[in-house]
Amino acid sequence: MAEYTSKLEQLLEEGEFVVCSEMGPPIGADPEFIREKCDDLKGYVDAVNITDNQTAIIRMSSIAAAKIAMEEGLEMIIQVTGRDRNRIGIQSDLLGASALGLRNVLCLTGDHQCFGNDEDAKNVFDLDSVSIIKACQQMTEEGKLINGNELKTEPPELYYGGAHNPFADPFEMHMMKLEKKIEAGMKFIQTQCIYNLEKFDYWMEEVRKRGLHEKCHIMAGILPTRSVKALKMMKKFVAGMDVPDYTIERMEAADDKKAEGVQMAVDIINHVKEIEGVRGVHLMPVAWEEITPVVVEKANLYPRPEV
Amino acid sequence: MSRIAVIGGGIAGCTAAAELAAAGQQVLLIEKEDSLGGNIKNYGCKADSLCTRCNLCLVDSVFNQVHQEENIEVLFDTTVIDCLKEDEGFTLITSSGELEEQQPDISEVILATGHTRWSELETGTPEIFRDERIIWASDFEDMLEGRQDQLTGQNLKFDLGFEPESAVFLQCNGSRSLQEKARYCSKVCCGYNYRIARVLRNNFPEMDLSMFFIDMQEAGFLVNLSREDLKEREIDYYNCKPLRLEKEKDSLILHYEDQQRGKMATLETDLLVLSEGIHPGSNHERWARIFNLQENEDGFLRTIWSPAESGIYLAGTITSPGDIATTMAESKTVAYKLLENKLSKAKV
Amino acid sequence: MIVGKLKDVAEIKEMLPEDIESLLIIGCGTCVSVSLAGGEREANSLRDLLELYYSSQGQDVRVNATTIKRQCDDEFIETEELSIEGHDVVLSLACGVGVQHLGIKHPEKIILPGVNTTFYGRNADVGEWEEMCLGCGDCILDDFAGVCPVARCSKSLIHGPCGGSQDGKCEVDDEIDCGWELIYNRAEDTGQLDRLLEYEGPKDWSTYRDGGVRSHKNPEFFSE
Amino acid sequence: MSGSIEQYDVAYIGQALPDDELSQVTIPVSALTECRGEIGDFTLSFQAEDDLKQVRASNIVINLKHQEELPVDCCTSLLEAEANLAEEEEPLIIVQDYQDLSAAALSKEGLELALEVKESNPAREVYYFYQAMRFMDNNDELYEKAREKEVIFLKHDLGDLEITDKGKVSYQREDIKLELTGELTVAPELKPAAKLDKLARIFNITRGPEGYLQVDNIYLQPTLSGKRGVYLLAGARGPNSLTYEQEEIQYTLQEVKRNLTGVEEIDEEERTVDDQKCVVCYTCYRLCPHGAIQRDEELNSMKIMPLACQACNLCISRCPMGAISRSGEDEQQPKDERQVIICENSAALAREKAETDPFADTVVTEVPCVSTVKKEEIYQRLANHKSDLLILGCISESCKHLTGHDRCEQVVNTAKEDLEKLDLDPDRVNYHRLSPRMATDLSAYLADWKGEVLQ
Repeated sequence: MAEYTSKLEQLLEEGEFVVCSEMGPPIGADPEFIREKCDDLKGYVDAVNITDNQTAIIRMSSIAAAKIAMEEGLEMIIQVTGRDRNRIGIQSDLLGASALGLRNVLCLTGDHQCFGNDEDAKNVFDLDSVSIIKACQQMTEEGKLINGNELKTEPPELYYGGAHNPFADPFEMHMMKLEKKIEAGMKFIQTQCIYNLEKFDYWMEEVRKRGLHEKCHIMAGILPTRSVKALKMMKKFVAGMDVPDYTIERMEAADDKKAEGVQMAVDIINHVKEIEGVRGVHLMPVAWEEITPVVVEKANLYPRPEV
Repeated sequence: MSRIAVIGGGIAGCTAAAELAAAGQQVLLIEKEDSLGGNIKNYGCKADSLCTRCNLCLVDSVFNQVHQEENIEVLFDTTVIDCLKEDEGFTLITSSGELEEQQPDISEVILATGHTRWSELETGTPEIFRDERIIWASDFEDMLEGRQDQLTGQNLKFDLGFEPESAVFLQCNGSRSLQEKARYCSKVCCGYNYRIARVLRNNFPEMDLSMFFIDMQEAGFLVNLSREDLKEREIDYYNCKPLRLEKEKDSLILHYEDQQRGKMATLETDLLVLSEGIHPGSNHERWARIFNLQENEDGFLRTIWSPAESGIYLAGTITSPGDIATTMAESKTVAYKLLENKLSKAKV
Repeated sequence: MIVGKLKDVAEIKEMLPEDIESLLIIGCGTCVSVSLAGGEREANSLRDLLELYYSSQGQDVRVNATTIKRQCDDEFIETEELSIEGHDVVLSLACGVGVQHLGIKHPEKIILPGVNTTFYGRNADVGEWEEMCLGCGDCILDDFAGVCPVARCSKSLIHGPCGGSQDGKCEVDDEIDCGWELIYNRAEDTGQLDRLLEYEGPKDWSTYRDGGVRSHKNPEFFSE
Repeated sequence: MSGSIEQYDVAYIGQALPDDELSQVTIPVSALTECRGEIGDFTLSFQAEDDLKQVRASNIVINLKHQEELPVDCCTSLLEAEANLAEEEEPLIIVQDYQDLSAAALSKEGLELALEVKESNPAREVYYFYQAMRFMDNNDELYEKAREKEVIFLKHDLGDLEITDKGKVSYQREDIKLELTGELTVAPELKPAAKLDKLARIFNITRGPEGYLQVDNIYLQPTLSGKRGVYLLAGARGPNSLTYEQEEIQYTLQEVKRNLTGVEEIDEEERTVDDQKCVVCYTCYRLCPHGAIQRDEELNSMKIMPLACQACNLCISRCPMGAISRSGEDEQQPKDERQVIICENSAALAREKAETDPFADTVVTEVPCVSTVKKEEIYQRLANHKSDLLILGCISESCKHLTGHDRCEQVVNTAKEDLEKLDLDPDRVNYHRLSPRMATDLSAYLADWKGEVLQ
C-alpha cells in the first residue's frame, strides 16, 4: 500500500481540530474564478470541499476545478454524487482524481434534479452514498472494482467521507443509514449545518453511545448567515434544516446583522469544540464565502497547523 | 271506508298525512288557511355560500306530495270546532266561513296545529321595541325568499328603508322569561338566527355582526353551534342579555354588563334583530276540551290517554318547540305508530 | 395493474393529421378501463368532443368509437379489423402495449396514442392511483419489508433514505411519501429492522431495460 | 350453509334496543366480517367463537357508544357519575364545556346529578361550571329547580377556570375568586365510536368529516345512513345524537317496523349491469352514495341492488365501460332550443313555486339527480344544437344523493376545460346549484341567461 498523502487525513489522525470549507466551481470555464477564491482561503482552512453540480445546477466538473485549486496550494475534497453518473463513470472518475493527486472524496447521493434547472433530465442513482463509499473502500484497500475485478495498476489513494443530517427524523432511521456508511468504510463525516445545539448534543450522545465517533471523524457543519430572511428561508425551504426560533429572534434583535451572524457562528464553533467526538468544523457560508477567514480568526482557529 | 283526520296543514301535518297516504290510508287534511305550509310556507333558503342545513329543502316535496296524493282530501279555510265520539271513531264538526259541516267516519285524529310565534302576540312587541330599526328575525324571510345572490350574484336586498352597516342579534325574546310567559328555552332560535347571521356575513363581508346569548344552543341534528364557529365568521359573541336599550338618532345603543371586567359597557348598532320564542298555538284550550287533552304549565299539549286507545295523536310543535327536521322526524314516527296500532287493532 | 392517463385533448388534436377524413377511437377494456383513462366512457366522450370540434371548424370528419376488450391480444382485435381498415387514422386509448400491438397487426395504418401509460400502480382511492412497481425484473421486496425502494423512493435508493427525507415526505414533493420511511416503519412493525442494516451492493439492473429489450418464454410452452 | 340461515327482523351492531315485537340478533363490531344483500334481506357474516357464522336480517341498526375523552385526569366522567349521597363534607364540582361546548344531554346529566345530591343533602355545596346551559327535554325545569336549591352556577367563559392535574379547581372572575377541591365530575368530549372505519368499509357507506357514519346531509336526518335499511344511533350517528336519543330510537324502531310491512323500489326504471362489459373495476361500488352496488360472485360482474338503489344514476354516468344502463334512458334529444337539465329535488320544486314558469320556451330535462349527466351527453347536446346548456343541481349538503352536486360539477368542469383546450367556448355549458326555495333567484337568473343566449 502506498503512503498516504492526504493532508486532511494526517491532521485528523494527529488529533488536530480541523477546519474545512466549501467552494462551488463556476458556471463556465474560467479557471481564474477558482484561483481568486483560493486566495481568500489560503492559510485559513485545512481543506476545501468542491461541489459536484450542487442542487443539480450545472457547473465545472468538481475534479477539474479541484485540480486547479490544488495547484494554488489548497488541500481539496472532491464531492461525488450518484445522480449524474453510473458505477462505470464514478469509478473511472475516482481513479482519475487519485491520479491527479486529489485524495479526498466526499461521497453523496445527490440532490434530486428537480431542484435545478434540468428537471427534464433522466437521473441515474445507480450508486447511492453508501455504494460510492463502498466503491472507494474496495478500490483503495483491496485494489478491486465493485464488480470484483482487480485493478491492473496501482490502486487509487483515497480518503473518503460522507455527510449526515443529525436533525432528520425519524432519528433511528437516519442513524441506521449512518451506521451503514460507517460499515462501508467511511473515514470522516461532515454534518448538516447546526443551529439547534440541544439536538446536536443529543445526536452526539447517541453517536458516542454506539462508539461511532471512534470509527470515523466527525466535523460539525457551520453556516454563518447575515440576515433574518436567510434564516427563515432555510427553516422553511431547506429539507432537514432545524433553525430554532431563538436563533431567529437573536438575529432579529441584533443591530449589526453581519457581526451577529459571525458571532453566532463563533458561538456554535466554541460549543461544538468542547463536545467529545467532534473533530473539526466544516464552514459553508452560502454566497458569503469571504467571511470564512473572519470566522476562523474570531474562533481562535488561526493560524492553521502545518503537517 | 274510514278516514284519518289530520288537523293542520303545516309541515307536521303534511308529513304525517303523506306517510299515511303512502301506506294506503285515506286521509282528510283540514287546514285553516287557503294553502298548505303553515309557518314555513314562505320561508327562504338560508344557505350562505354553503348549505346551513336549515332543512327547508325537505319540505316542498312533502307539500307537493300531499297535493298529488289521491288518498288525501284537503279542506282549506276550514277549522274544527267540535269532535263527537262515535261507537267506532269520531265525527268532526268543521266550520268554513258560515258553513258548518259534519265529517263522519274518522278513525283517528292527528292534531298538528303548530305554534304561535312570539312576534304574532300582542305582548311580543312592547313600546321599547317599536322602532323601524328593530325587527324580528322572521322579517328576514321575505328578503331571503326574494334574494338573488346565489345565482345572479347580487346582494341580499334589505327591505327596511335603510341600509344597516351593523346588526345585533338578540336571543331569548319570548323565551326563558317568566314575564313573557315562557320560562322554557325555545331551542330553535339560536340556530335560526345563526343561519341568518351567516347569510348576512356572506352578503355583506364588511358588516359588523354580533349576537347576544344567554346560553348558546345546538342547532339541530347536524349543526353544533360553537364560539369558534362564530369567531371564524367574525360574528361577535356576547354571553349575556343586554340590560338597557337606548335609542339615539344615529344608532341604537345596547347597555350590557361586561362580566369579565365587571363593568357596564355599550354596543352601538344600526339594526337590532330580535329572536322570537315559540309559544303555544291559539286553540289549545279548545283542543284540550274537545279531544280530552291536557295543557302543560307552558301551555303546550299532551295526551292524557294512550293514543292507541283514544285514537288522538299529537304531532309537531303542538307539544313543544322544535325545528323542521325534528318536527318531520317526529311526525313520521307518529304516523308509523298510528299505522302500527291500527294494524294490531285489526289483528285483534 | 397498468395505470394510464388520458392525454390532454389539445395534444390529441395536434397529433391528428390536418387533412383527416375519418378517425376511429379504440378504447381498451382492461387496465386502462379500470384506471378510468381509456375505456368506453372515455372513447365515447372523446368521440363526441372531437365531433363537436370538427363541426365547429366546418370540417367533415367521420369520428367513430369502439372498445376492444384487450388491445394487446390478437383475438380481440380481429373482430374490429374491418372497422380499423375503414378509417384513415386510429387513435388508441390503450396503454403503450396496445397501441403498438395494433400497429403490428395493421402495418399500413397510422395508429396514434391517446393515453399516457404512467406506471404500474394500485388504486388508492376512487380516481386516484399510486406507483408501486417499476417492472425491474428482479423483485427484491423480501429484503425491504415488502415496500419497494426502487419504485417508491424517488432516487431508487437501496441503502436507506437520503438526507432530503423529512417528516415522512420526499424532498422532491411534499405530496410524495418518503419510500424509505415506509420501508423503515413496516420493517419495524414486522420485526425485520436488522435486515435493513445488511449491505446489498448496488442493484443488478441487467433484468431491467438496461439489459436490452426484454422478452421471455415460459418453457412449459416451448420445446427445444 | 344458506338454507338454514336464521332470519331476523333486525340485526344490531353494538347494543340492542328494547322492543318485544321485533325478532333480533346482536353482533359485536369486532366480530362482524361482511354484509351482503339489501334492505329486507341482508346477510351478515361474523366470527362466533371459532366459526364463521351467518345470519339474515331485514334491517340493520348500528348502535354504539361514543368514545369519551376527559379533558383532565383525576375526575369522573359526567356520563358515568353516580350521585354520592353520603354525608359528604367536600363540595361536588360539576364542569361542562371545559373545552368545546358540551352536548345538551350532558347538561341534562349534570343537572340531574346536582339535583339528586342537593335533594338528599341540602347543606352540601354544589358548584356547576359551564359556558352555555344546553336545553332538551325538561332541562329548563331541572335548571330552575337547581337554582332554587342553591346550586352555584358559574359561567366559566366569563372568567378563568383552571383544573390542575391533581383535581384542584380555580376560578376567577372580577371579584369572585375560588380555589376548590372536592368531588370533581367533568363532561367528557364525545368522539365517534371505535372501529367506525371498519363498519364504513363493511357496509360501504361514507363517513362524515368528524368520522361518524352519518355524513352531514339533511336527507339523512335523523338516523339514516345513506344505505337503505341501515340505521345509525348514538356514537355511530353524530356528535349530538344523545340530545335526540329518545326521538331517534323511536323513529328507528318505527321505520324498522314499517320496512317489515314491505319495501318498494324507488322508481319503475330498471338499472342493469351488462356482465359481459363489466370489468369489475369497482368504480360504481366506490362511488355509489347509497351503498347499493355489490359484486355478483357467480357472474363476476357488479350488480345493482334494486331496493337499495335510490336512482341517482351516478354509476351509469361514471362507468368506464358504459356497462350500466337504465330502461327509461331518454333517447329523445331536445329540439334546437335552449336546453336545461334540472334536478327534480331542487330546481323542479323552485319552478313550481315561481309565479310564472321561469323555464317557459326552454326545453327542460328533469333528472332524479344531476349526477345522471354524462360528459358525452354534454358534448352531444352542444354539437346537435346551437344553443347553450344549463345544468341546475342542489346545494351540496341538501343533495338527496349526497354527492350529486359535486359529481356533476366535476364532470362539467372537466368538460369546460376540454372545450377550452380546443378553442371552443367553455361558457356554452354552465352549472349552478340552488335550493327549492330560490324561485326568485332562479327566475332572475334565467331571464339573464336567456337574454345572453339569444344574443
